[in-house]
Amino acid sequence: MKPLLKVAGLNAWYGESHVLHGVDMTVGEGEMVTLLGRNGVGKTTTLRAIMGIVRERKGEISFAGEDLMRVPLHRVARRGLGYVPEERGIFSTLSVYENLVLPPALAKGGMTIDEIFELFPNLHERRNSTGTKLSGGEQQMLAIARILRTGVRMMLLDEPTEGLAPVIVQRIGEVLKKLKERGMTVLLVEQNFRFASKVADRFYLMDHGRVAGEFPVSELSGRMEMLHDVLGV
Amino acid sequence: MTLTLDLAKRKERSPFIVQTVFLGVGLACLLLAPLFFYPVFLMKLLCFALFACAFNLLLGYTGLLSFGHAAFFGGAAYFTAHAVKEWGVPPELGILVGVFGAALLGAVIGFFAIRRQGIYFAMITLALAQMFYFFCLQSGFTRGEDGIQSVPRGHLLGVIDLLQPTNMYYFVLTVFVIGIAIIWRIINSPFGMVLKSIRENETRAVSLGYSVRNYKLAAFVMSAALTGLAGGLKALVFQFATLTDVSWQMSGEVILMTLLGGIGTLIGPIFGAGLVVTLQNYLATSEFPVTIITGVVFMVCVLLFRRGIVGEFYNSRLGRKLGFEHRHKH
Amino acid sequence: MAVATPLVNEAPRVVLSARGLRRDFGGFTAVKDVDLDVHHARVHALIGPNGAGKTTVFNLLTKFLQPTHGTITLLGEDITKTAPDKVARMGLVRSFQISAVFPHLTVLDNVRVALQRPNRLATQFWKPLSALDALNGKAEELIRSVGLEKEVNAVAADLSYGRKRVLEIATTLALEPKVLLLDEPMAGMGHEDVGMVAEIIREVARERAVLMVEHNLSVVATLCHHVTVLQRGEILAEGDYATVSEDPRVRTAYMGTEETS
Amino acid sequence: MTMIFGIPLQAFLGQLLIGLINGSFYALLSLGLAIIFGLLRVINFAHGAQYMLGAFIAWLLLSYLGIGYWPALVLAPLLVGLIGAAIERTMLRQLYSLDPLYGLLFTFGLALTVEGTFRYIYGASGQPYATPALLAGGANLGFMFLPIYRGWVIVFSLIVCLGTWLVIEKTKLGSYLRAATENPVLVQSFGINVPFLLTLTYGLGAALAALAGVLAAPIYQVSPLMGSNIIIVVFAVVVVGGMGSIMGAIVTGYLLGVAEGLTKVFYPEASNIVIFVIMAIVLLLRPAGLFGRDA
Amino acid sequence: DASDGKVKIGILNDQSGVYADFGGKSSYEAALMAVEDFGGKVLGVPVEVVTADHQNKPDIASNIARQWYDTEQVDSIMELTTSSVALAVQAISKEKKKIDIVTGAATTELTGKQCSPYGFHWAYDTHSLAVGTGGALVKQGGDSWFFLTADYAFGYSLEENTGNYVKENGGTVVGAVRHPLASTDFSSFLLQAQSSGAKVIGLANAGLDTSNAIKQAAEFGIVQGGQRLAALLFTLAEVHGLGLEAAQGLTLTEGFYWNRDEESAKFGKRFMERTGKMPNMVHAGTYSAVLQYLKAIEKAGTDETEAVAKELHALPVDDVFAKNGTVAPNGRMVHDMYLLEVKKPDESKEPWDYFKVLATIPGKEAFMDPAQSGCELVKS
Ligand SMILES: Nc1ncnc2c1ncn2[C@@H]1O[C@H](COP(=O)(O)OP(=O)(O)OP(=O)(O)O)[C@@H](O)[C@H]1O
Ligand SMILES: Nc1ncnc2c1ncn2[C@@H]1O[C@H](COP(=O)(O)OP(=O)(O)OP(=O)(O)O)[C@@H](O)[C@H]1O
Ligand SMILES: [Mg+2]
Ligand SMILES: [Mg+2]
Repeated sequence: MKPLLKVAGLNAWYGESHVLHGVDMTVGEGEMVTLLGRNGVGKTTTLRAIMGIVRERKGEISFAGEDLMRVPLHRVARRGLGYVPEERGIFSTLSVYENLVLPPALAKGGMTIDEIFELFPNLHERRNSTGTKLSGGEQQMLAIARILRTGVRMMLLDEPTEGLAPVIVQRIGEVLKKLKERGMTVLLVEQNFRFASKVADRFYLMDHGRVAGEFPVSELSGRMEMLHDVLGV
Repeated sequence: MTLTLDLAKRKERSPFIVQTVFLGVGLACLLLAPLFFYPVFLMKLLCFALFACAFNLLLGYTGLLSFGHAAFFGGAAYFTAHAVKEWGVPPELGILVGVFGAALLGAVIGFFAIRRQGIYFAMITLALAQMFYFFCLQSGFTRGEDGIQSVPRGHLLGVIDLLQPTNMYYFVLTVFVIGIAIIWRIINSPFGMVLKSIRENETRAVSLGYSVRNYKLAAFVMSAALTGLAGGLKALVFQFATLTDVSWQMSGEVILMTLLGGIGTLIGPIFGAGLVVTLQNYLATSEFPVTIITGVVFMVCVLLFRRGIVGEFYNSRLGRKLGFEHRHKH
Repeated sequence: MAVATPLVNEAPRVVLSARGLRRDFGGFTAVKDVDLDVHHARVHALIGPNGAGKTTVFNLLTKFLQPTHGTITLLGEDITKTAPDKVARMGLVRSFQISAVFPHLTVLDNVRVALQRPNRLATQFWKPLSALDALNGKAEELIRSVGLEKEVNAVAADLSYGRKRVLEIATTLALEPKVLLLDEPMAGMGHEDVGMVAEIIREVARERAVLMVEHNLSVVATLCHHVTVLQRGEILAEGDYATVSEDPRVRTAYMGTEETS
Repeated sequence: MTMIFGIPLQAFLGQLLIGLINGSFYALLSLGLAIIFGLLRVINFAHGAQYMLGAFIAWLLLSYLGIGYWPALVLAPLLVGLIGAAIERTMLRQLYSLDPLYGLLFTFGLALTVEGTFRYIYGASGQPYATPALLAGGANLGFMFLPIYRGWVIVFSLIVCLGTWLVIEKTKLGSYLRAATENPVLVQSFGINVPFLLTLTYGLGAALAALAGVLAAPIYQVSPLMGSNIIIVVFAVVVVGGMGSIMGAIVTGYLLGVAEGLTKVFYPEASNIVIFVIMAIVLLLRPAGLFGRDA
Repeated sequence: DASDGKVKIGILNDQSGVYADFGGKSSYEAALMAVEDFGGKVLGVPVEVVTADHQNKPDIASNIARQWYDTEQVDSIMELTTSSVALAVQAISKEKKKIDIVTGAATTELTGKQCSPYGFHWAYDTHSLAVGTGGALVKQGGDSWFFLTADYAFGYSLEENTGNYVKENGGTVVGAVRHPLASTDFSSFLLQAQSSGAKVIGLANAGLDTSNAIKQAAEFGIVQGGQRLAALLFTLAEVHGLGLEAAQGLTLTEGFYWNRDEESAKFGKRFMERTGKMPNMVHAGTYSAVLQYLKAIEKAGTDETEAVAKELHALPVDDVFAKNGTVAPNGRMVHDMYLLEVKKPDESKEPWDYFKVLATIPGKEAFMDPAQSGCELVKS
């Protein structure tokens, strides 16, 4: 598989605190990779550094063969990366619909509004209400849906199932599978291990700002012991 | 798991000895200052320093930016001047009249202002203080443009003649020290802790059962009363009370002093006030117009020295070495 | 499915109840005719699909929102028109779905701010801060019970998300509430924390009423005595977990087809 | 003669119209203020200075370059907009991540500097600016003598206000702007050039203030102080309307203009505080402002 | 002789605020001219002029005044724009036994209840303005008045004084409307004035308020409609700012007009060369005050306050500003005032040629009888 995203020796800082200490990973085209790790090991920071939101960083990040380190934040999306933040980032001054159509469609192949509403009927029902008046779970759906429209090649998803009802989690799992069939690449941060194991091809295990291990989904059962130690699953 | 919590560490951080030394040196300077500087100028400086510290109680420790503190400062000046001149009360009582007047005014303005947060709060205080300005402009007792003039300083406790500059200076200094001590106590009290937490996260404070409005109002009134202390004192120092002290430019000035000295530091505003007052005095006889300088200082300060003189010092290497640690959101 | 035997020390009695609770937002009704009884020494779960109105119910009960209709009674007193801070002082304390801490205070101070409130210390502006040191013992105990002892002097803003949530629970407990409302306390937590928090909740529920919103069904199954399922603002089903989870309507509306525990 | 509240109907109508003219200025100014606040979370204290700058540039253009009113109506806002954009780019920008009070303080300093400079160079008493020939004179409306220029002010400001509102509330650009206020980093991560948008916004707000300034030049004395006199009232207008609400700012501007105008007839002494009184009442009854969303 | 080897005069006024045009830096220039004209020396010692900008803040003014007197050997302070400042500095001067001569402030309090044996009020005051505009204008046929009054003490006293003179001279006051200080829009008030049918609309306000009112009156065609505008405190500097187009036909009173006669025109041109503008009564008054002060020192043979004050009270004033001026026991310098009308643009022959002199009001009529002033220095 051709690597789409390549990260090598990534370091990142928040002011004086050094959070990432040399993260190495690759994500192949069309692959779905999950980043596991305890609270606070730097999963979110990794995504934010890749996206260019955390700018105090060192190391190499290349996407589709192109160096991302120098690209300004608003150009990163145009290269084909989409980011769904942990805190969702729904806009309170915009209606649900406006939130949904806010990110400009930057490439072909995105979902249409109708497809999205079919996927998330809640959003259709509440489309004229203010973004932040949505329930926590509805906001999560909106955050994902918003990126699906833009036709990105790769999505960075930060804990997309947090706070979602099991039915919705299930639905999101299905959506991710569907997206994968369409060739979407996904880097997923997840605490919900059960969910991750259903959708991911491969896992990276993070610890103390580094990648501490890597294994494909097929080796999952053999690694349960180790995961239990590290994650307490 | 038998980890003892390292509560002692927290105490270690507060630089007790360093603080005491600084305090001692500072007090000694103030006690000896009249030997080197012009007393009225020093007294003015102390009045404004107290004003700025009282203002900072609200801005720095409760997170409320009032753009209307001139109302309390100038208002108290009028109240004190009126009481001393027209009712003939002794100076110490006159100042109390100013303090109570300012507190009352603070309660009224605060009642409206605390209904909103952040910048709205600033604008509401500005507007209400402006109303008070118009009231002072039009009402008879303030004598309009002329102001209340020739206010007698009187005799402190009936014996000490305050017309004597040295007497007056030490009186002002005493009031100043008392004022600062009160502020210090409020900040470093359980009550002050609640104020800080309200500044940090108001909703959470409510859910913990704090009636946030009452706390804010209390802080507002305290700040207004202490501001009144400074205002009343100033009326006695200069022996007049005029419209300048209630105008919104004065509210702006006190913000500048606080910002310049260091928001959220106890003694920062004192330095800020010193700088602004000195600057104004110095610029009065120079070619350069004061407003431009003031404006530029404001901009530079916000852009480059947000922590202010004292805040920057606390954060400098030397400051840290001495054990000052200064945490305030910027 | 293993349902733990509920730990009951005292006879259950109703401490918080709502009748005919309703809330409209413009034309949209988020909560419709909800009757709810929360019992002392019980853990009561409020579950339901996203947007069902769970957080809104919390907001109504704690008076952060004013109900359009209905009455709320807390410990025998009508609180339908009471202010939120008053409600909190009466012993009904909540946590938030999005974590709520005082970011620039240390962990210790976060807890002490909560501890000082019922102690009448809060209004004493003439006392030195060291007056609060009397609370250290209690604070220490709380902090240790949630496993934050290494971070006592850390500033809350520097904690990771999960740790902040734990801290929030500690501050909530500090108030010794009679009724505890927890909005998704485990969301965003690592597994080790989930277990620990579940244990804490179980422990505190011995002498308190707990009402919690939670999507983690294994937690609900093991921890909760009573479950209310909300859908579109209305109560869809009620009962213990076993009963509710068998309900086909609940399965389609909420749990999905997947086996969850 | 028909009487209304004890004054002749004609006089009443006249005063109503005059209130509307004043309201036009309030609306234009509070609109710009609301836009800047809504999108940048900055209380633009320099708004008054920018208003003054608009009027002064019109005067400078006329007296040094002989450029008249009509070109000035375009040139002055453009210039002030550019200056505003430059200030945003070089300075204001650094403050977004901070507590909004720093934005307020910065622009306060900016206002002092600009006004101080003009006062230093041109003095405080003001400069003359004549009504453009095309709009000179007046029309007798039967109930009052309406200077044509004032009629123009009403019409033109209405058009500008509505146009601006349409752009912000109904276009994609507007939704970018609104989203960018809340979470600029995220919006930028969607591929939108947020820094540029913010520059544009501040420039636009400043240009609106300058436009009001040019409109005011033939009516009010062109003086360095003209801005600081009006700005506090405009702040109150914005609080009453509910900050961040564009339509609210416009409608409240006109409404309060009229309220103030009528006060000038019935109880002139109170006309300068009537807006503040209304503000206090609104705060008691509707803390979020007449058109504001709940905070 | 001079106490410390020199005579030092302080010019203390607003140089960056609202009144900066009224007096400002140009007043300092006027003082320098007076010193030069006197020869730069008095009693053989040099005369020095210092200046400071009080920023309209009485506390700053008071600070500077004290420092000047106490540590910088300043012998007298002059100009003192803004009444709060003038009163505060006069009180300090009285306490320190120093001479102050006010040219910039208008309040009659200075020579009334708060008078000082060493304090003088030189150029004008609210009383003389009221007499000038109120009294003289009625004689010219403007016998019914409507006032636009700034809503504070200064406005009231202007309105009341003027109204009294109007009535004394057989005119009537048909109405008044009080507008807030710093109003921007006067059209409502002007409409009320217009419909009152009064022949004269008296503007009992100052500064920008007056300018805006005049400008808007022009817009509403009030002067064309046959009504006359009378500004009660307005000077050449402000007329210049307003422009003749808007100001034409306006009536006002000043204590000085540069184009009054040859001597004044010569003075005006010299002043113009140095400052870029023609002097108004504050500038010329300051010139006169400095000159007279130096004359008094020379006459007294010392710069000691009591002696100089005595000479200032005794010496007649005769210079470009005042002809046959005298100083009353309360410190009021009594001189002629002028009722002026602003020319139409086509009547103006040269730059700054703005006024027609309608009438000269003799000093005795213009200024208040000292016995009525309430000053305790006046023995009745
Ligand atoms: N804005 C910030 N400033 C300073 N430190 C931060 C900031 N954000 C995160 N950190 C710290 O960086 C470390 C890594 O945080 P990060 O959010 O990447 O963790 P995470 O693995 O995503 O955890 P979680 O599962 O709780 O979301 C944590 O220790 C956290 O305290
Ligand atoms: N202030 C409000 N104005 C308008 N609608 C609101 C408001 N608050 C909530 N809603 C709506 O009410 C419904 C219920 O929201 P609520 O937050 O109570 O859901 P929830 O059950 O907590 O969901 P989740 O599990 O996703 O957190 C949602 O559809 C939401 O959009
Ligand atoms: Mg994370
Ligand atoms: Mg919820």
